Amino acid sequence: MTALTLGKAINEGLRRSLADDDTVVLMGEDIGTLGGVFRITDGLKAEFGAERVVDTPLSEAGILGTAVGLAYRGFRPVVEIQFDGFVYPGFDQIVAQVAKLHYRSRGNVKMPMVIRIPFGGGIGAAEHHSESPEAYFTHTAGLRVVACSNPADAYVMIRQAIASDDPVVFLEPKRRYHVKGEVDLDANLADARPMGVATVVASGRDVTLVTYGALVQTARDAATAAAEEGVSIEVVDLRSLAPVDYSTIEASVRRTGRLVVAHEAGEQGGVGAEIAASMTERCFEYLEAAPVRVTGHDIPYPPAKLEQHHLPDLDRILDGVDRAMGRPNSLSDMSGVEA
Amino acid sequence: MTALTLGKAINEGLRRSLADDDTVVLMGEDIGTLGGVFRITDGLKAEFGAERVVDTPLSEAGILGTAVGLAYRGFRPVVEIQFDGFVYPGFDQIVAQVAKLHYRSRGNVKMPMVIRIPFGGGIGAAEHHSESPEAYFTHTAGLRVVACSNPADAYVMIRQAIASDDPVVFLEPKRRYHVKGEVDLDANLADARPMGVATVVASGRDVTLVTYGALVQTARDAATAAAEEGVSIEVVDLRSLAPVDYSTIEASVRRTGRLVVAHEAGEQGGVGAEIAASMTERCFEYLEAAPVRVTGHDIPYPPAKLEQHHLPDLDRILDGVDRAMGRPNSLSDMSGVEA
Amino acid sequence: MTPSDREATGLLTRPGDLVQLLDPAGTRHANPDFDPWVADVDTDALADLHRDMVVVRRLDTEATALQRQGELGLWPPLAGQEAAQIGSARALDDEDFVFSSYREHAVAWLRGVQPVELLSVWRGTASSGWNPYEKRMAVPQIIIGAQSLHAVGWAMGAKWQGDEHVAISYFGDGATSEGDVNEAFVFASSFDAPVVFFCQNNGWAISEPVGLQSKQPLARRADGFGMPGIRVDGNDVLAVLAVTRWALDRARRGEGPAFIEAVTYRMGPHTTADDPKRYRTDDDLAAWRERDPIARLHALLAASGADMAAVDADAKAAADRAAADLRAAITNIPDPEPMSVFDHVYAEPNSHLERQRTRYARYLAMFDEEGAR
Amino acid sequence: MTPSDREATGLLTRPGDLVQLLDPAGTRHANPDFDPWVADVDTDALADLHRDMVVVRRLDTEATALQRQGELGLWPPLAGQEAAQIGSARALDDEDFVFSSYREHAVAWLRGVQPVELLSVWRGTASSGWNPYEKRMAVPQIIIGAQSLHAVGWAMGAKWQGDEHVAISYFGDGATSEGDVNEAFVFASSFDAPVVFFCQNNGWAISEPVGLQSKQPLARRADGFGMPGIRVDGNDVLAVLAVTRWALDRARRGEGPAFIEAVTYRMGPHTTADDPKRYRTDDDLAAWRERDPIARLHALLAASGADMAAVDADAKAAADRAAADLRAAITNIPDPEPMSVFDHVYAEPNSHLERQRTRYARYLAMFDEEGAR
Ligand SMILES: Cc1ncc(C[n+]2csc(CCOP(=O)(O)OP(=O)(O)O)c2C)c(N)n1
Ligand SMILES: Cc1ncc(C[n+]2csc(CCOP(=O)(O)OP(=O)(O)O)c2C)c(N)n1
Ligand SMILES: [Mg+2]
Ligand SMILES: [Mg+2]
Repeated sequence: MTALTLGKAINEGLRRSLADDDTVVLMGEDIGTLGGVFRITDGLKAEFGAERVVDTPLSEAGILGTAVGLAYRGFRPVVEIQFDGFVYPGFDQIVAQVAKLHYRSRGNVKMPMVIRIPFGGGIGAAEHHSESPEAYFTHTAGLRVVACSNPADAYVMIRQAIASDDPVVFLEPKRRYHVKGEVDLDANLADARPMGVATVVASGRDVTLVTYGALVQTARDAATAAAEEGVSIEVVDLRSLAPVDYSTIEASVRRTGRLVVAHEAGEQGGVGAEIAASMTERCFEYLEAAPVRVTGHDIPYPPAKLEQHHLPDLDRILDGVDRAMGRPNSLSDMSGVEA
Repeated sequence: MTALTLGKAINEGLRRSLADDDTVVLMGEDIGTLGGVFRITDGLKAEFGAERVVDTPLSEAGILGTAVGLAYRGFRPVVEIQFDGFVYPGFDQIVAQVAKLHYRSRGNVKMPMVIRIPFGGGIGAAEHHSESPEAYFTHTAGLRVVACSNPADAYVMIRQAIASDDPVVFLEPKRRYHVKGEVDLDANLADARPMGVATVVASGRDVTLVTYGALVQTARDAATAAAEEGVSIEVVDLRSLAPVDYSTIEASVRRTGRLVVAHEAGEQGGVGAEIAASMTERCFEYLEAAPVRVTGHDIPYPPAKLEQHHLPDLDRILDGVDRAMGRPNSLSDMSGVEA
Repeated sequence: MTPSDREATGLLTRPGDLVQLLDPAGTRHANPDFDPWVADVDTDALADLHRDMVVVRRLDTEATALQRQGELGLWPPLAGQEAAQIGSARALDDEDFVFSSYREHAVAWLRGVQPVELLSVWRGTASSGWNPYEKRMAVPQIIIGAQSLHAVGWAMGAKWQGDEHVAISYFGDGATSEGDVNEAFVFASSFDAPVVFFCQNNGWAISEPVGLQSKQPLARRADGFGMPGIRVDGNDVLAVLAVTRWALDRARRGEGPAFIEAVTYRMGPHTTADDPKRYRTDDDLAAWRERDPIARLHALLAASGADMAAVDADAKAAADRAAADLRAAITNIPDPEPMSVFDHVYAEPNSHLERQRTRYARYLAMFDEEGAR
Repeated sequence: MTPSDREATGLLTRPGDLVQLLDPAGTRHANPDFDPWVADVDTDALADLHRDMVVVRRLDTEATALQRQGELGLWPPLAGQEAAQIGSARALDDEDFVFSSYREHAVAWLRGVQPVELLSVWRGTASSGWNPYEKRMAVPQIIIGAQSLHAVGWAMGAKWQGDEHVAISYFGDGATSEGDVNEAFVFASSFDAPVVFFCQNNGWAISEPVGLQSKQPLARRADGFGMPGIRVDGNDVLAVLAVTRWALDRARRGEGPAFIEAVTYRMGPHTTADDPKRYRTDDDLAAWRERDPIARLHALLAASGADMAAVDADAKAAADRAAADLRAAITNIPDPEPMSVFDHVYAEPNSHLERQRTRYARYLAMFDEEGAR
């Protein structure tokens, strides 16, 4: 075991994948000489050369479109989108090409591509640098979407994503890049938990709290805080956003009868809507209360000094738990409110 | 009252808006001389000139980006995206610019833009010509999203969308373009039902069936068929997908206690997920069964000869109704099935 | 760029320059730059090119007829572009890789695509017709311009892997306005990718004349992206063959990308769903009928003393065979199995899709039980 | 294109051509094409340009310092690009409209943007600093290249409404690789839009040298899009002023768009979060220190017998004032009200957002009641 930051764990996972498989090639803006604005690819160009770790011209559609061409000839491109807010110029290549080519080619052409996106807020950044675009991808058939929350997972999941024959949108909780954790660098993918499986990171009896990425830590803190108030929260780290590991969540909700889903992305049409709807379909008769969503507001990401009023934090998650528990909360008697 | 097809009703609505307001300008590929591939802008270039009805170069980002510049100086651009599947190259301009500029400019710059998108399947078209991208837009704060389902609404809603100071994604059910209906061409916007308000198009006691666009007709037919089996379905034409008129749906569900949402778009993260989640939050104690979603599969749009196995039709909607009613249905004992 | 390219850039993008070896009347004109590239093309080879063009024109006519008869959902005719497609496709090595749009039926034909494979997509029975690796031709692209980036990526990989094959990307005049195509130029130039951009300027993007996309000859676009741009008479199969061979050869030799603008004309509708009368007159067509790609090659063959009876008989026989195969093919295209709608969404098992598949299978089964409602 | 453009295109994009009126040593060189455009610039005007550059350099230094002190979250320095920004901005009419990126602080300054308005975004207290209609300058753009299309749309509208004002779009060398920028060229040319594309080629896109984006002088990109492209010494404020006036004038006269590549250098980090040592050496900088935009104008002023004591005193006084205002401004930027997070999402009432707003207000109220958890 080695203590690594989440960012360094991804760096080691990329290094390992580059070493293990010649067809793996990293592409992106500033990922080579600079090692990426977050240094996630630090040292990799020096070690593997400019044709394995490729600084590209400044164009997201260009990066993703050329990655499709590389995948066409058997490469496994790992694309870095510098910040979440810069993925949209490449959206057509992702939705119309990357996601659909295996289907359109009737299985002849594989798209074993990984699209790495540092996502989410909490770093006091300028506009377009703190977005949570995951729901655009979970709604896109043909893609897999995963989010890591800790160094150990990050190291394994990035390698699993690269090894996958399906395109994977790999979401990295940028505000947790510097958080350290124990990583087993010799972890063997075969024994590792598949990236599609969720993890119960804290067990509890009263409420199931599902989240992913940066908020997993916040959720654990909420569980600790709630415990003091005598509320026992089971925290599930979703890990895979598409497909969702419903068996794990379902098993938990059947026990707790209460569900809270938290994410930074807006509420309307967010991942929480899908999980709330699916869990209601799957265990309606077990639910003691309506699933609760604790999310960012449905607003463009606000200026840095306001982000603490946009992002779910420990208190807002506890407010959601109160709601699930039927205790006084911010939504009490909202029924009166119009719309 | 005049009998017009839905397509012609939009054409008349555009003509009326062009005549009433000099700042209205239509932009798109083939919308001028040709009148659009669906002829929705037929005759408008001849009537208003090439600077009001503008054939643009072949570039969606270009159309949307220049429309933003026009809005900056007070124009009300009405952009036509030729087919649903071609909106993605312009996605960045929509999500990062059109949707956010009013917020980013702190209210100084309005984006009174309408983005017209013929959407949905059922016309036996080639790939990329039958998509239902609405959830990408309903998840995007700053946009309004509406879908018309009949000529009378189309004529009024397109004018309301153009008159709105917020950007509106205007979804047109292309497979219903040729369906006729009575339209009051002198309809006065002031008296008309606001585009944000849903319509109960068929009242019923047992189940609330919510849908929009092309499926509204299918839902009405389902209601008729169900009536024969003694099941009374209340059909709600959503009209506005963002924001959703929850008061109308809520009033209905409180009476019926059962909700079915239908759309052509995939299930995962679709509009149905949001409505199911929100209605569960709002009237959990009134629900007799979990809200049911009847949607397209989570697959890329299939080849034409398979679309009838992808799109919800009358029978699949009735299957959903059966599920909501607790009668045997395709999801019975799916609980056993993994995931 | 290498000096030779710089030269090329200077030479080949001189505005107005149009490479033509065979004029509309069928007269062969000497061209010191490009004659060497077709020095091997003897009368037999010319006859082959003639036959190819006659065959694909016939295929196109037949497919259009099949659409009119309701056998196909849609068809985008290539009529008028036979020389541009045959000339360029004949220049390719078997191992070169094609990234095309939806109109390159002649290119597909020369890549060995079979009638059933060619028609299934337009009949709506399959999302694509052939295995791209067998034909060395990608799934045709409907999203305008998107394939240009795929070609560049493929070519970047070819260079990195030291394979001497070249990617060729076909797209239209309208496509040059899409960001993707311009970004493809940027990447190709930056990485010296062995790729040839083959733009068929057929005068129209559906109803929009090329002048709306560019006031400049499109070939002139290339220079600013650091690659040679060359304008060729797209209805002169010999000139198209020559310039494409030139561009492929320099790419193969590591000199990077080149852009070819083949000036041709779309004689038919955009697709069978289009009505060109709404935006162009028959006079527009008349001028181009004079420049028919097949007629001029026919004239050259006659002038060069070929046995025209044999040439015509051979071409007609081949065209008849192809047409018959095409008609036969239609009857051999089965409708897809309902449950196949779920196939190939993912390469690996996917729990969510499995559940939907199971549910839909149960749904269909209900009908068998109770009989259709 | 009009003949004059074609000439221009031929003349102005000759590779290697770099318009320079003032060399690094401060020697004025005659230029028949562009001298007329700065004939009115007398010694006083030169002194004003000098003062402007000194002021904005000082503002930049102060802002960078404020970031280091934690008063700003981030700052993208303009150091080195004073001449490119001041020269071009001074060429604008008050009513012309600017669509810039995030680095054009000097342009904003000349548009009358106040210190608080300039800093609030970088402090993170507001999503934008000023009213675009008051300053005739749009909300600065972070999405690389997106603003180029906005400028073109604005200019199309100006043409349609017969208003004689011109839009100018600022972007960097890296931005020329984005699809949006190339599409902006297409639209501008197709609609003869009165827009000037002002590209500051400062050598770098964060860590990527301009050579990765293009092997060709960027100005050469213009010709293929049917507009003149001109390369100017971006550290020569006089030349920048001249070529920008020329481009604005022809746009005003209805001759359409033009592209200006101002060759300059980013002397500082990409932003205060960047560490240039990772990708460039001090030697790279040394060469450019020799070409400092302020020093050469200072030398010219001295040579032209200006009262340098006065020139320097005036510049210093103005810079001191600006710096003081800037520091004062920081203390005058209040943190935003929590509930303002919901303001301006929509221009019209929105039921969904209203509900979220109400809910959050209640949430905050809970704390007042029970006191923070
Ligand atoms: C991104 C995108 N936008 C719009 C369309 C609709 N469309 C299909 S073909 C076409 C015109 C293409 O013209 P061109 O590139 O010249 O090719 P051609 O059809 O002439 O061969 C358009 C606008 C599309 N398929 N993709
Ligand atoms: C669409 C998009 N992709 C990536 C980025 C990240 N990014 C910010 S600045 C920059 C480099 C821009 O270089 P250039 O255009 O030369 O402008 P400069 O910073 O040199 O003024 C990049 C890649 C972005 N802001 N937007
Ligand atoms: Mg064309
Ligand atoms: Mg730069």
